[in-house]
Amino acid sequence: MTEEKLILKEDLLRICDDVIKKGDTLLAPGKSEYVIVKDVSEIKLDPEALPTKISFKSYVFPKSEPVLYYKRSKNDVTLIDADVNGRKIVVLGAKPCDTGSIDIMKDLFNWDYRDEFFNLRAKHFIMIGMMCKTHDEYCFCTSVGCSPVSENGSDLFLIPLSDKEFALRIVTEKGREFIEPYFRFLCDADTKRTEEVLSAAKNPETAFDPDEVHEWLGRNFESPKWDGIGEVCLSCAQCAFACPVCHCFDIVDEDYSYSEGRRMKNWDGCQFGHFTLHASGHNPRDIQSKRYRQRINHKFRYYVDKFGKILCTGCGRCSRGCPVSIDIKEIVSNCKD
Amino acid sequence: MDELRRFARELLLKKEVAAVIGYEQVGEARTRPVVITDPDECRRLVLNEYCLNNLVVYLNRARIKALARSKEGIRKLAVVAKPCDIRSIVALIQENQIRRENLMILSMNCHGVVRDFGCEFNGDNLAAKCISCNTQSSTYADKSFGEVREIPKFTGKLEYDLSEIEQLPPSKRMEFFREQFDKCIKCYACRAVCPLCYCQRCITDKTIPRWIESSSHSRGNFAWNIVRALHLSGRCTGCGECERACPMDIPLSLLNRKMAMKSKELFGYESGKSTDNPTLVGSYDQKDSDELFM
Amino acid sequence: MDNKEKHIENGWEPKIVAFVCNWCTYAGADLAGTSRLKYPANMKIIRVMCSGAVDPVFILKAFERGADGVLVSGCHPNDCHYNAGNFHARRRWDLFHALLDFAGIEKERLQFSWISASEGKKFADVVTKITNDIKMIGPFKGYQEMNRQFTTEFPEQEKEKLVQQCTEAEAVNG
Amino acid sequence: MKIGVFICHCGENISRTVDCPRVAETCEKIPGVEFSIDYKYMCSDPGQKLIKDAVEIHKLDAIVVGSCSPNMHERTFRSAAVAAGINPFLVEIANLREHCSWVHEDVESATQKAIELVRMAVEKVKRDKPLSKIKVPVTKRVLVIGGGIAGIQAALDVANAGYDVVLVEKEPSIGGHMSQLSETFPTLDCSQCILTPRMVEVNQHPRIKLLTYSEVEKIEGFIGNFKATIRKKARHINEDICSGCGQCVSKCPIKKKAFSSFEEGLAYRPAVYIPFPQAVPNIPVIDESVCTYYRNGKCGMCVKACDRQAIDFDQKDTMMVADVGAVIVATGYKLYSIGKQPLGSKYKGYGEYGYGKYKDVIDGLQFERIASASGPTSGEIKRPSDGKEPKKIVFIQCVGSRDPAKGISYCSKICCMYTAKQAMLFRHKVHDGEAYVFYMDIRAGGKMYEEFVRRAIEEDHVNYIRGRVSRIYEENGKYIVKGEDTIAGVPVNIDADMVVLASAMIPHDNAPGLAQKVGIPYDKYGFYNESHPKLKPVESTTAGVFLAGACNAPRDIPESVAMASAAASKAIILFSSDSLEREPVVARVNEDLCAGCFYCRKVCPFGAVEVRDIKDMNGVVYKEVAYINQGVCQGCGTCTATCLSKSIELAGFNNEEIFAEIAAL
Repeated sequence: MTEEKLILKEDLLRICDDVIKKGDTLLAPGKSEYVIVKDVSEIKLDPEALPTKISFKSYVFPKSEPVLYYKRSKNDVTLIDADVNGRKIVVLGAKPCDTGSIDIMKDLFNWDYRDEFFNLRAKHFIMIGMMCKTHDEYCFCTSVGCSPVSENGSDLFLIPLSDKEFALRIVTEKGREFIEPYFRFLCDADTKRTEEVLSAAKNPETAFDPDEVHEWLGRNFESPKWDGIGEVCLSCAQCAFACPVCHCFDIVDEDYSYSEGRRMKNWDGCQFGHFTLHASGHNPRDIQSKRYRQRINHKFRYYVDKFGKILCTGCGRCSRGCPVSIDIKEIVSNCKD
Repeated sequence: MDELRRFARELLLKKEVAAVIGYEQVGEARTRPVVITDPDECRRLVLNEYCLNNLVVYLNRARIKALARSKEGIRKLAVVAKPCDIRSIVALIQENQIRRENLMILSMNCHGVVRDFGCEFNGDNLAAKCISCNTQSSTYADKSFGEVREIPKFTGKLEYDLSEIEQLPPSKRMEFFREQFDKCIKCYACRAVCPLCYCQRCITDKTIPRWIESSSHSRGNFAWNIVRALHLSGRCTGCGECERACPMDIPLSLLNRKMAMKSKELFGYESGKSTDNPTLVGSYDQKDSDELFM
Repeated sequence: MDNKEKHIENGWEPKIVAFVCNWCTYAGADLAGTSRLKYPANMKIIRVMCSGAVDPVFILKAFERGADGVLVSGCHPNDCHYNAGNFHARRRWDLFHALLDFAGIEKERLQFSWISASEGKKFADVVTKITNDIKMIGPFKGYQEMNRQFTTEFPEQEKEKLVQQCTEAEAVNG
Repeated sequence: MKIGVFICHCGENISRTVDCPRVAETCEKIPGVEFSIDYKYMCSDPGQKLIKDAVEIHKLDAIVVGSCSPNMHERTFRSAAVAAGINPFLVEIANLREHCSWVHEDVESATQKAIELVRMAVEKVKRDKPLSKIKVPVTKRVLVIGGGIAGIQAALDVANAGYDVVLVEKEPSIGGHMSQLSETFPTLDCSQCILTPRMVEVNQHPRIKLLTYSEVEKIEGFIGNFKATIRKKARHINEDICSGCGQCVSKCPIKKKAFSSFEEGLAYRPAVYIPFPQAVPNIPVIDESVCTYYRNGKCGMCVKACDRQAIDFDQKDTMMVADVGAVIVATGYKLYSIGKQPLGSKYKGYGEYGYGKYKDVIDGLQFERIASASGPTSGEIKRPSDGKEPKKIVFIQCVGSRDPAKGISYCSKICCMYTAKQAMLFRHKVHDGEAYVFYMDIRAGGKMYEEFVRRAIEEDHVNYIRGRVSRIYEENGKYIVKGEDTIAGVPVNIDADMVVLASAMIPHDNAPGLAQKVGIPYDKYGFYNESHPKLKPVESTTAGVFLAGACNAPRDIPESVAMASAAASKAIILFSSDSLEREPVVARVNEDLCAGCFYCRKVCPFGAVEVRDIKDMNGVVYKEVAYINQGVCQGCGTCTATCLSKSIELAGFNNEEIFAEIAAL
C-alpha cells in the first residue's frame, strides 16, 4: 500500500506545529532521549545522529505507572482502576531500529493477559520513522533482520533527500489517516531520487546469523563463555532500560497513607541480583554469568521460540551505554563453536 | 604499558596474585575492565587516557573475591588503579571491605582521562575530576607504571556549575534537582559502578519496610537520589563514575561534590586520604558545631 | 498581608512531626504537660530511644506522608543517656541538613534541638517556634507536588459524606 | 490481629480538653481495631479489669491505651496485659495527657490530635513483635575504683556481704583525702583515729584484693560481666618481700628534692618513701623522677639498707585483668587551688589572692596538715614561710565555688563547715589568735552543723564577716586583706599573718578520661552523672556502674559513706540472683545482609558489636559480619540509623514500626 510523496522540511515542521497546537504529544529524538517537543524549533531531524541513549519505550510502557488504587477500611478494601492516558503520541524521526519495537513488545503484552495499558497507548501511537544514515561500531540492525531503511513499524516513513526535502512514504492506514488533513503540503514523489538515496544507505556489516546463534544457544546453556562476562558485568539495568524492547516489570504496592495506596508497575531489569530472588531466599540466577546468559537467551532464543521474533532491534544502545563497555554484538557474535 | 604487561604476567606466573584486574582496549577510544587469570592474557592490558572505569569496584564483588579464595586461604588480587581510584581503595580499607595485605596495587602515573568514551583526548574533553587533580602518581601503590606527563589544561565547559546552583534560591534549587531526578529510570548504574556502594542489599531494595519507593516517579526518584548522596557523604572519593554511567545524564556528582565540600568545611574531613583516619560517619568530636541545634 | 496570615486564611494547619529521644526530650515534653504549658497542636511526637536512632530516611518518609515540618530533638551534648548517641546524631544531621539545603528544601522544614528532661518550657517554646516558622513559609509545596503525582481521589469518601448528611437530615426531620 | 483501644479520661485531666468518647468511637473504625472504649480511670483496678475482660471477650491480641505518659503507667498496663495473657510488648501507649490535653486548650484540635496519636499507636502495635526478657549471667565480684573513705566503705560493705572485691587505688596508699584531715566536723574527732582501723580492715579482709599504686586502663563488657584491665604501676619494691621496716626510706640520700603530696607540699620526702606513717599497705615506693639510681645509675643506698633484698629497680608496670559484675566508682575530688589560670585549664585563677605567690596564703587541705598532730609542724600552728606562730588568720570561703566568672557555679558544700572547724582549731591552739572568716552565706545544713558554726562564733569568738575579699598583698611581713563587710557596708582591711583559702572541690583532672574508660557520662565540670538525681542517686547511667562520694558532686564524709554503702547495696542486690533480666529492647543484625562495614561498631557507645566470621565450605573466611552482644547492648538504636544497608533492627522500635507511625500521621 506504500505510497510515496515529497515534503519540504518546513512543511513537515508546520504539520508538527499543528500537532503540538492540537494538544497531542510530539516526540522527537533529543540529546539523550526522545523528548516531548514544545516548540518545532527544537526539532533537528538529523539522519546522521546515533540512536538516543534510551528509546521512546517509556511512552508506551512507562517506567512507573499505577495499575490500581486501593483503600483499606475496617473490614474491606476498595479498589479503583487506574485510568490509562490514551492521548495521541506522534513520534517524529524515529530510527528504523526503534520503529519496530512496539510490534515486538506487543506480542508479550497480549499473548495471555491483554495489557490494556500497553495496548491503549500503542493504539494511539503515530510512528513517523526516518531512514538512518549512520552507524557506529555498536550498530548491528542488519544482523537481526532490520536495516537503516526498514519501514517496519512506521506509519509514515521519511527519507531525507536533502537538507530541505524528504520523501514521505505512507506505510499504514493509520499513517494515511494522520497525514490526510495535511495533504496540501505533499507533492509528488521523485521515486528515482529516493531509490538512489536508499541504495546509498550505509548498512552495518552483518555480525552474526541469528539462526545459528539460536541453535548454538540451545546447545550451550552451560558454557564457560558466560563466566568471563559475569566477572565484568556490574549488574545494573542500563542495558535493559535503554533497550527499546526489554519489557520486564515489577508490581509493587505503595501506600501513600495508612489507609490508601496504589499498585505500581515499574520497570525491572534481569541483571539485578534480586530479580529472581525468591521469598524463600533461594535465587536461581544467583551469579552474574547466569543472569547475562538469561539476557542473551531471552533475546535470541526464548522470545524467538515463543513469538517468532528476535527480542532485539540491533540499535546497540545497551553496548554504547554500558558502564563497563560490554558489547552485546561481540558476545552474540561469539555464540558459536 | 609493556612494563605493566610483563609485571602482571610475572605476578600470575609466580602465583603471587590470583587475578589481575585491568583494562583492555575495545575499539579506538574505549577500554573495558578485564579480569585476567591466565598469564598469557596479560598482553591484553593497556594503560591510557581511556582507562575510565574505577576498577576498585571489582575488588569487593563476590565473584572476584571468590577468585582469590582457595582452600589454603586468601590470595592477593592485583588491580590497576589510577591515583584517584586509590582513594577508593583507602576508603574501602577504612570500611573493612578489603585488606591492604591482600592487594597488589598497580598504579598508573596519570595525565588525565577523557570525560567519556569515544572522545578525543584533549583539553576540551578532559574529565571533570582531572581539572584540578593534584595526585598524578601515588605513593600508596605497590608499583607505578608509565611516565608522569602534564595534564592538559581544561578548555571545555562544564554543563553545570556547582557555585551557580548554590546561589539559586531554595525553591529554584528544588525545581532544578527535581527536574534532574525526574529523568532517573532507576537502572542503578550509578550504584553498580560505585566502589563504595557495596551493600549486600541496597536500602532501596529493602521491602519491609519499604525505605525508598522503587517506582521511578518524582517522589521515588527524589528519595533515591537524596539517599544515595547521603549514604556517600563523607565516603565518596569523587571518582565520578556514577555520573558517567548515568544513561540519563543526571549531574550526580554535583551532590557528591557538594557533600565532599561540606565534609571538609564542617569537619575538615576528606575521604580516602589515609587508612589511619577514622571515618567521618562513625566518629565524632565533642566540638562539632552545635549551630543547627536550638 | 504577610505570608502567615495568607496561609491561615486558607484554613491551612501545618502538619509537623517530631522524632524525640525517650530520655530527654520526651520527658521534657512530659514536663511541659505537667507544667500545663500551652503550645499549638500541630506537632505529633514519635518516640525513639535516642536521637542517634533517627534515620534520615524517617524524615524523608515524613515529608512523603505530607509533613510540612520535622523536628528532631535529643539530649544535650554530654547528657546522652547512651553517652554518645547524640554526638553521632549531630554529625549525621549536619550532613543531612546540608544535603537537603542544597537540594532546595527550606531550612525551616527540618529543625533540630537539644531539650533536656527539665526543659519543659523550652519544649513548648520550640514547638511554638517551629509551628510559627512553618505557618510563615506555608505548605511544603515541593514535596506535595511530588506526592500528588499518580494519586487519585476515592469517590467512596464522597459516598461516606453523603450517607452522613442523609442520616443527619433524617435526625433533624425526625 | 485484633486490637483493643482503651481511652482514659484520667478523671477530667484528659477529658476536659479531649472528647474521649469521640476518640474511642472514631478509633473503633481503624482497620484492625476490634474493640474500643473510654473509661474514667484506666489505671485503676476496675480500669485494668476492663482491659482484662475485653481481652478475654474480644480475643484481643494487642492493646493500645490512650492515657498519661508511658513514663507513668506503661508498666501498669503492660502488667495488666500480661495478666490477660498478652505479651507486654504488644502494648502501646498514646500519650493523651502530657502531650495533648494538658498542653492544648481547643477541644476540637486536641481531640483531633488525640485521634491521630491513638492511630499512630494502633499502627505501631500492629507491627509490634512479642518480646521476652533477656537473661544474662552475673560475675559476683565488684571493682571499686578509689580507696578514699567512700571506696573503703563500699569495699568493706560488699566484702562483708560475702562477695569478692577488687579495690584499685592510684596512690601508694589507700585513705584518700580523709587521711590528711586533722579533726572532723562537727564532732572534732581525730580523722585518722576513725579512718585507720578501716584501712587496716580493708588490707586484712580475705575477700578484698587491694591494688594500690594501680590504675584502671579500660573496662569492657556490661552489667554482670565487666572485664577490667588494671595497670599496676612499678613501685620498684617487691611487695611480697618488703616488711615495711622503712630502713630504705631513712637511708635515702635524696632529702630535699621532692615535696610530699600527702603533706600538700609543706614538707619534703625522700626518693623512696612511704606517703605517711599509717599508710596501707605500709610499703614504700621509689620515685623514679628524683631517684639518683634512675638519673645516673649510681647510688643504690636503699639496696644496701634493705636486708630482705626487696628493692627491684627493674620492676615494670604489670597489667592484670579482673572479671567483675559491678563497678563502684569512688574517685573523689581535688581542690581547686589555682593562683593563675594554667594553660589549658577551663578555670580562671584567683591571682588576686596571691596563692602560689605568698607562702602563707594556703588552701584548706594545707591548713589541715598544719593543724594535724602528724603533720609537718606536729600540730602546732606555724606559718609555712618562717615557722612563726600566726596571730591573725583570715579564712576566705567560696574561693572558686559559686563564682561563675571563675568557671564554677556550684557550692562546694563542705567549706562552710571546715572553715568553721579550722578557725575553731586555730583558736584552740593559739589562744591569743584572732580568726576572721569572709563568707558569702553560711550553709550549715546537717545534723549538728548549724550548732557547730554558732559555737565557733559564740564560744570561740571567730569573727565572721559577710563579704568578699578583693585583694591580698604583702606589706611589712603582713598580708593585707582588703575586703568589704557587706552587712555594715564598710570596707575592711585586715593585716593577717596567714590566709587560708577554702577553695572549691573539683573533680580530678583525669575524671573525664576515666569516665570514658568506664563508659559513664559526666557533667560540664567533670563530675560523674547519676542516673536520676532523686530516685537513682548512686547509679550511673551505665547499668552495673555505681557512684560513691565526691566524684559525683561535692560531698562531706558522712554523705560519702552513706553513698558508698548505698552503692555497695546496689551491687549486692545485683548479685542476689545468678542471672539478670534485661529489657529486650536490643539491636539485632541480619547476618545475611550485613556487608561488614562495621560502622555500627564505630558508633556503638557500649562496645556491644562484635565481629563474627562467616566461613565457606573450606573454612576460609569469606565475610565478616557484625554481631551484637545482647547482654551489652543498651538499646539506643544508634547502630540501626547508622547502618547503610539497614541490616540492624532494634527490637521494640524497629523500622517497620516507626514507618507505620509516620504513615499514620
